[in-house]
Amino acid sequence: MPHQVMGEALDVRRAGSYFVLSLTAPGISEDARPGQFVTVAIGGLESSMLLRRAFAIHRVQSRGVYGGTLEIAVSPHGLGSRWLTERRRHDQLSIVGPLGKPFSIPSRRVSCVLVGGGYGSAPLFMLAEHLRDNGCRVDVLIGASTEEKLFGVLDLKRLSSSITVTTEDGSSGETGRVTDRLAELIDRSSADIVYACGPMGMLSAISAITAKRRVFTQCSVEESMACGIGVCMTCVLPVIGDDGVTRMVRSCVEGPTMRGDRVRWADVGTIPADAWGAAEAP
Amino acid sequence: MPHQVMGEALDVRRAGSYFVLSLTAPGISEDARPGQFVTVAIGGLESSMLLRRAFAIHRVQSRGVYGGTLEIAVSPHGLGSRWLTERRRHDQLSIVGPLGKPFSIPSRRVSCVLVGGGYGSAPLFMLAEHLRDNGCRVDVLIGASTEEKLFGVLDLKRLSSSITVTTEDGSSGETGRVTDRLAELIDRSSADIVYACGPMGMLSAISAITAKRRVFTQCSVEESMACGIGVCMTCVLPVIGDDGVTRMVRSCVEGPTMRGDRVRWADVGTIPADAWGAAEAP
Amino acid sequence: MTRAIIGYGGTDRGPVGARADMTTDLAGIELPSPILTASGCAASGKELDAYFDITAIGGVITKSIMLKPRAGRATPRMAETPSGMLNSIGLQGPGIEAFIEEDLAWLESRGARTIVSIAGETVDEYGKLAQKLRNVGGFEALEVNISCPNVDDRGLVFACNPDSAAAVIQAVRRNSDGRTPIFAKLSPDVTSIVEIAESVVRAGAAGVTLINTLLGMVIDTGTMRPALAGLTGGLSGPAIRPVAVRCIFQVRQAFPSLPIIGAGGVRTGNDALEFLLAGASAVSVGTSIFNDPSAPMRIHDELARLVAERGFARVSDIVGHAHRERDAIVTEAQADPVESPEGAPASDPDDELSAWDFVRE
Amino acid sequence: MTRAIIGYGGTDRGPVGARADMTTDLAGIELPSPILTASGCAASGKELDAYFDITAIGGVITKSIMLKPRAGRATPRMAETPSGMLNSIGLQGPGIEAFIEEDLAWLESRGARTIVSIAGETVDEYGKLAQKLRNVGGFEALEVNISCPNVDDRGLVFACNPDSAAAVIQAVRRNSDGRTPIFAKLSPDVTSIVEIAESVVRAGAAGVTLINTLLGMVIDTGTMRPALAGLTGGLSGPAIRPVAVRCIFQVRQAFPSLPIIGAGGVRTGNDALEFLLAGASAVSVGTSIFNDPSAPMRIHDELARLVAERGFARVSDIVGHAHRERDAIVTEAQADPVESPEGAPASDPDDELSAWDFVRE
Ligand SMILES: Cc1cc2nc3c(=O)[nH]c(=O)nc-3n(C[C@H](O)[C@H](O)[C@H](O)COP(=O)(O)OP(=O)(O)OC[C@H]3O[C@@H](n4cnc5c(N)ncnc54)[C@H](O)[C@@H]3O)c2cc1C
Ligand SMILES: Cc1cc2nc3c(=O)[nH]c(=O)nc-3n(C[C@H](O)[C@H](O)[C@H](O)COP(=O)(O)OP(=O)(O)OC[C@H]3O[C@@H](n4cnc5c(N)ncnc54)[C@H](O)[C@@H]3O)c2cc1C
Ligand SMILES: Cc1cc2nc3c(=O)[nH]c(=O)nc-3n(C[C@H](O)[C@H](O)[C@H](O)COP(=O)(O)O)c2cc1C
Ligand SMILES: Cc1cc2nc3c(=O)[nH]c(=O)nc-3n(C[C@H](O)[C@H](O)[C@H](O)COP(=O)(O)O)c2cc1C
Ligand code: FES
Ligand code: FES
Repeated sequence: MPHQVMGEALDVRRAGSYFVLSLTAPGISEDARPGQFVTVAIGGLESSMLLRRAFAIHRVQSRGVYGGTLEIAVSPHGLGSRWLTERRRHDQLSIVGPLGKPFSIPSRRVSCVLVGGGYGSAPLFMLAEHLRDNGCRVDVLIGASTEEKLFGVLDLKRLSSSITVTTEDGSSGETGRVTDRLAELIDRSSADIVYACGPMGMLSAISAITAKRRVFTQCSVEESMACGIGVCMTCVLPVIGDDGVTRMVRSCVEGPTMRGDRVRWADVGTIPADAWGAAEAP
Repeated sequence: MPHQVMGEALDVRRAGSYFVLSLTAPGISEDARPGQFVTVAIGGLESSMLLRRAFAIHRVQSRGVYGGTLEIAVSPHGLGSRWLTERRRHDQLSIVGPLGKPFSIPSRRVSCVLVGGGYGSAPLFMLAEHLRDNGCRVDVLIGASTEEKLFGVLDLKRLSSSITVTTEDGSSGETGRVTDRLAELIDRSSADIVYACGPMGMLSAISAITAKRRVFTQCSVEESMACGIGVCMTCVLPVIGDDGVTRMVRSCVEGPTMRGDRVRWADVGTIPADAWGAAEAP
Repeated sequence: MTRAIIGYGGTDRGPVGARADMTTDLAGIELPSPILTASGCAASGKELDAYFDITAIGGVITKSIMLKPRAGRATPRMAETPSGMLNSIGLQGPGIEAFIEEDLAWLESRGARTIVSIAGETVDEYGKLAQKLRNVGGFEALEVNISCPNVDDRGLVFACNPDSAAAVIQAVRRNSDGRTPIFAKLSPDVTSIVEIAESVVRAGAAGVTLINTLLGMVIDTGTMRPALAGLTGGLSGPAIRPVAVRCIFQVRQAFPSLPIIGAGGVRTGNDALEFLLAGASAVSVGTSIFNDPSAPMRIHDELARLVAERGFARVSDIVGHAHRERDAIVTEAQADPVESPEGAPASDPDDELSAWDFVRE
Repeated sequence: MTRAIIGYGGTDRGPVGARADMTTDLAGIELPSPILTASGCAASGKELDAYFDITAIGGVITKSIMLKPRAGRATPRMAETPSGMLNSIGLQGPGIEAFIEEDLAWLESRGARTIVSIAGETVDEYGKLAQKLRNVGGFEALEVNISCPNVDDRGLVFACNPDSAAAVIQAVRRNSDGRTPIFAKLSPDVTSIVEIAESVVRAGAAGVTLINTLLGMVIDTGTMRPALAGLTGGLSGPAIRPVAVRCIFQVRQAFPSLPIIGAGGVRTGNDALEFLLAGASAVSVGTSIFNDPSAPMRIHDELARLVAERGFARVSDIVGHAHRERDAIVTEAQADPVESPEGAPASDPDDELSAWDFVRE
């Protein structure tokens, strides 16, 4: 059950090229599960930006001095996210959440590989804690184009059995991409499941690798969203259902976590001709 | 010569129902003369409010620790002015000024009555100082609907030979309006000139009183302005020129200070049929 | 700006103020509030019911439904614009059968009032939709979204041609029960909105919904291509509000008793009030829901106070009030206790005063 | 956001970056920049010259001038709207004689490039204006503001009827020297902007300016009356930018070699770039000047960098670039060094993996 609340900025701190915002978010932090997200309004009535921005829930604390608090990691990109990184202590923010389908958690003690690209590692913190509490083995693989864009290396090290870091420019860890190391890590850790969060191209490549190895994979996708709550139909992507039929599925309510083998990665951005309700060829 | 600068908020303090903003405004504070105004942008690129808001220059200091600073008195009215009153120390503001025609200053040592309604007394501070420095007698008459809406009573007392205060509800000074006391004050101080700033209705009534007594009057008018710099033609009102012809005159560049006897008060908001360029009757 | 979720009839937390009677008559339907959700911005109400009591507002205008299931347009389907957004959803939806079985059934069981929006690609499709709905009932009114390309007319939008617009409304009227009011939803992208309104009214529309989105486009300066997969999209949000108010005012002026559902950028109770004053009997809230999921309820609440503050007991009394005759003109100068400036000093610029030798420093 | 006033060719203060050659050909006129001021938002350039060097941008499009002096509409003449404003100035101005003697003379002596905008109430008036201007010269082009009510056609706006629009352009062409390019400035308030563009091009316009304001209205909820004395006004500012981009794109698509001056909500160099990509050869800046008096210069500067950053040496090379053919489609997955997902695991939903017993907590 999502909440719509006014939260207060408690702290805004830099982390590499990202900013971590700590917010009070009564109700939301208590209910949040790994892989869910919140949406934040950019400014009040005076703002020209109407659309909320979605952020993966990075960490929550349900009984701090401030009541429930949560953290999000913001990459300063366009006007909206930059506005957020300029918030100061005591600024008020309108927050809706927790939203979306959380990651599925295995009911058995299995071996899990968590892959994060860029700020995509933010939601992996809660997930790693959760999996460890359930007795799962957790190996982490994170990558970015350059060191500054890695998020949370030190903290993730504490939460995992092993951590592998890649950067494309070699400024930290191994030179290359996470996908260069994934197969090896799956084999080394005898992974039963892969969780991934990052850019769509990375998720697509990961799903290809894990499909070959028949390792169950959950990806957290990032499609542009207008509402974040399931009413507008902007955030769709082609997903194969249990019945084998491809549908244009809302990633805000039926995602953002999705089975990697169910998303038709190569067809994202199109309406596949065999999708349910696709127009006949003209 | 106007300047377009980024200023910094040094202080925002309450004064009755108003807020006084102190701003750094290099160049502007040095050049400002009594009766001129500045315009302030409401927010940056993320703002939905494009139009600058005009504020009478209340006080200036050209050699403070911060370089040139200026003060404006803001009445929280709609979204824009309220946004301004919520600024905090170190916030940046885009300021343009000094704009408009300053009050005309007498070249002889004469007796002056300064009338302010509501925040209309804000620009009278600089004017009073100026007139006193020139050896003029200064009597002040200020009024508002209620005590909270009087602006700067104590400071104006120090700058003037006498001060008369009126409130419509009698919460401070005499019960009534400034126009109830003006004739008497003109006679008592043998005023040669009346300066007035306040709502248009007040300026109209004052001009009627002073016209009867043939006392030279300068009013600072407040018309809604889109540009404040003379390029858009939104801020016009009917004014009689030296040649006796009524023209629709831009109050941002040919005002805001205007001779009370030249403004066709009863016709403000219309195009008088005898105005230069008025459409023939349809 | 704390947004409380206040149920209808719930406790006020603000300064106690009177609230107007919000009951609204819309072409004969009685609604507890003039505030509706706009088609395509609330799906079928289910998701929003988590943020406020969906039965407490006037009603839900459902996402335009077509005969068959439809996958819609490719993504990206939206782009944010200053105080607005573009969308090109392409009417993704489950088709009328599934809509009736699931969405309409849910709305009925929930006790919400429903206005069903329908859309088609041919005149015939609209007629079939009306027929199917006639057989099931369970809704208050039909809204006919005619901002769709007409496949029989080189893809020209029905709403942009008075004859096509009329043909659709006639088909719907012939296939519905004659009691259920039909609202034609018009596009502002026309030379004369009054001309289109006239033609749909003649064709049997009980009222009109003003306005659908404006055709717009955004180019992504990174890829240097149109931002939307569908190239153009519909512009909505507060950016278009002045266009909506103008359309409502013009149509109200031309047809003073025609019921109008206003839409276009309503974000606050004050905006809704503006629409009512211009002549709308009801107001639908669209894009603002994306900013504030409880917007319809908040707007209802704000409106109830604003109407009462203006001394109106019933919200219906304020509809079209901006069209009233001018009051006798009383200028502030005349209203002032001070005598009016007789003897016109203003016309005497050459008197002794101007002889004064003022020197600007 | 410090806005430096940087003269053309002046020193860059930001990180040193390449700047594109900003020289622009507009229907045969050579301009040092594609950035112009929009008619009615810069008067005749004199006031703005205090904020930036008015000769450093492409040129000034002057406030539309009429034959006779004109007092304009009653006040209030403007209302702020979300990311925009309404204006109803009513073409206040000194008349063509005074304009030529004062404004045009000043612009010429200052060395600025001028596009003179003219407006009339009859076809004949437009012709007379062209004639008077032909005799004096001193400007680069004519912009014909046809968004004026045609007194000979029940007050219908010239720009809303292809025949009236064409008649005006013919009259102007007949009365001008045949060398000076004529731009017809079109209104977006029409069912088909391409139809109007076609008719003015046939009538002899060298190019079109897109777009003038949209007809809008604001109701003051305090007085409960229209906020503007003229009731309706023209909507401008970033709010309408997506409509402007759409109009430019459509007209460019229909007439790929027609010179277009874009207008409508340009606030940054990025916005100007969007217009160029859509097909405008030059871009005029209007309402944004009210927000930032040095906006045209700032936008020129921002644009010069953005164009260079994209690897274009000349700003003219980017005009219409959003219309280029689609590149061969390379999806990110294919571009990735990892092998592409052959064997389509996606089509195999019933494999052993789904047998896994995941329990949601
Ligand atoms: C489920 C989900 C989780 C996300 N988690 C994070 C996170 O943890 N940290 C983080 O920094 N960002 C995250 N994002 C992206 C974030 O929501 C913003 O979209 C991004 O910060 C860009 O917004 P902007 O205002 O800076 O860009 P602008 O260019 O101003 O955005 C304009 C519009 O485009 C949309 N948009 C732009 N870029 C993206 C993008 N990459 N993905 C989706 N929409 C986009 C914006 O949401 C907005 O509606 C997430 C997005 C989704 C959908
Ligand atoms: C020359 C001049 C001097 C001024 N000096 C002061 C001052 O010293 N202190 C002060 O508090 N205000 C002053 N004002 C009014 C001020 O500029 C704002 O208009 C006012 O604060 C309302 O703006 P808002 O954003 O709160 O209202 P909104 O309702 O958001 O304003 C919407 C638009 O209407 C215009 N508007 C609204 N009310 C007025 C008004 N009363 N006068 C002119 N335009 C208006 C605004 O400027 C804006 O463009 C002055 C105005 C002018 C023209
Ligand atoms: C994402 C989205 C989807 C829409 N879908 C529909 C639709 O299916 N049928 C329809 O008649 N209008 C549709 N509209 C238009 C709205 O109902 C409304 O007329 C328009 O957006 C203006 O109102 P607003 O500014 O409050 O959103 C849609 C608008 C948006 C933003
Ligand atoms: C105050 C004002 C006055 C205008 N006057 C004219 C005019 O005289 N002639 C004209 O062709 N356009 C006029 N316009 C329209 C602008 O030139 C421009 O086409 C429109 O405002 C859209 O651009 P913008 O959003 O950059 O302002 C005026 C616009 C404004 C805001
Ligand atoms: S973002 Fe609106 S349905 Fe997903
Ligand atoms: S406000 Fe633009 S001319 Fe005065």
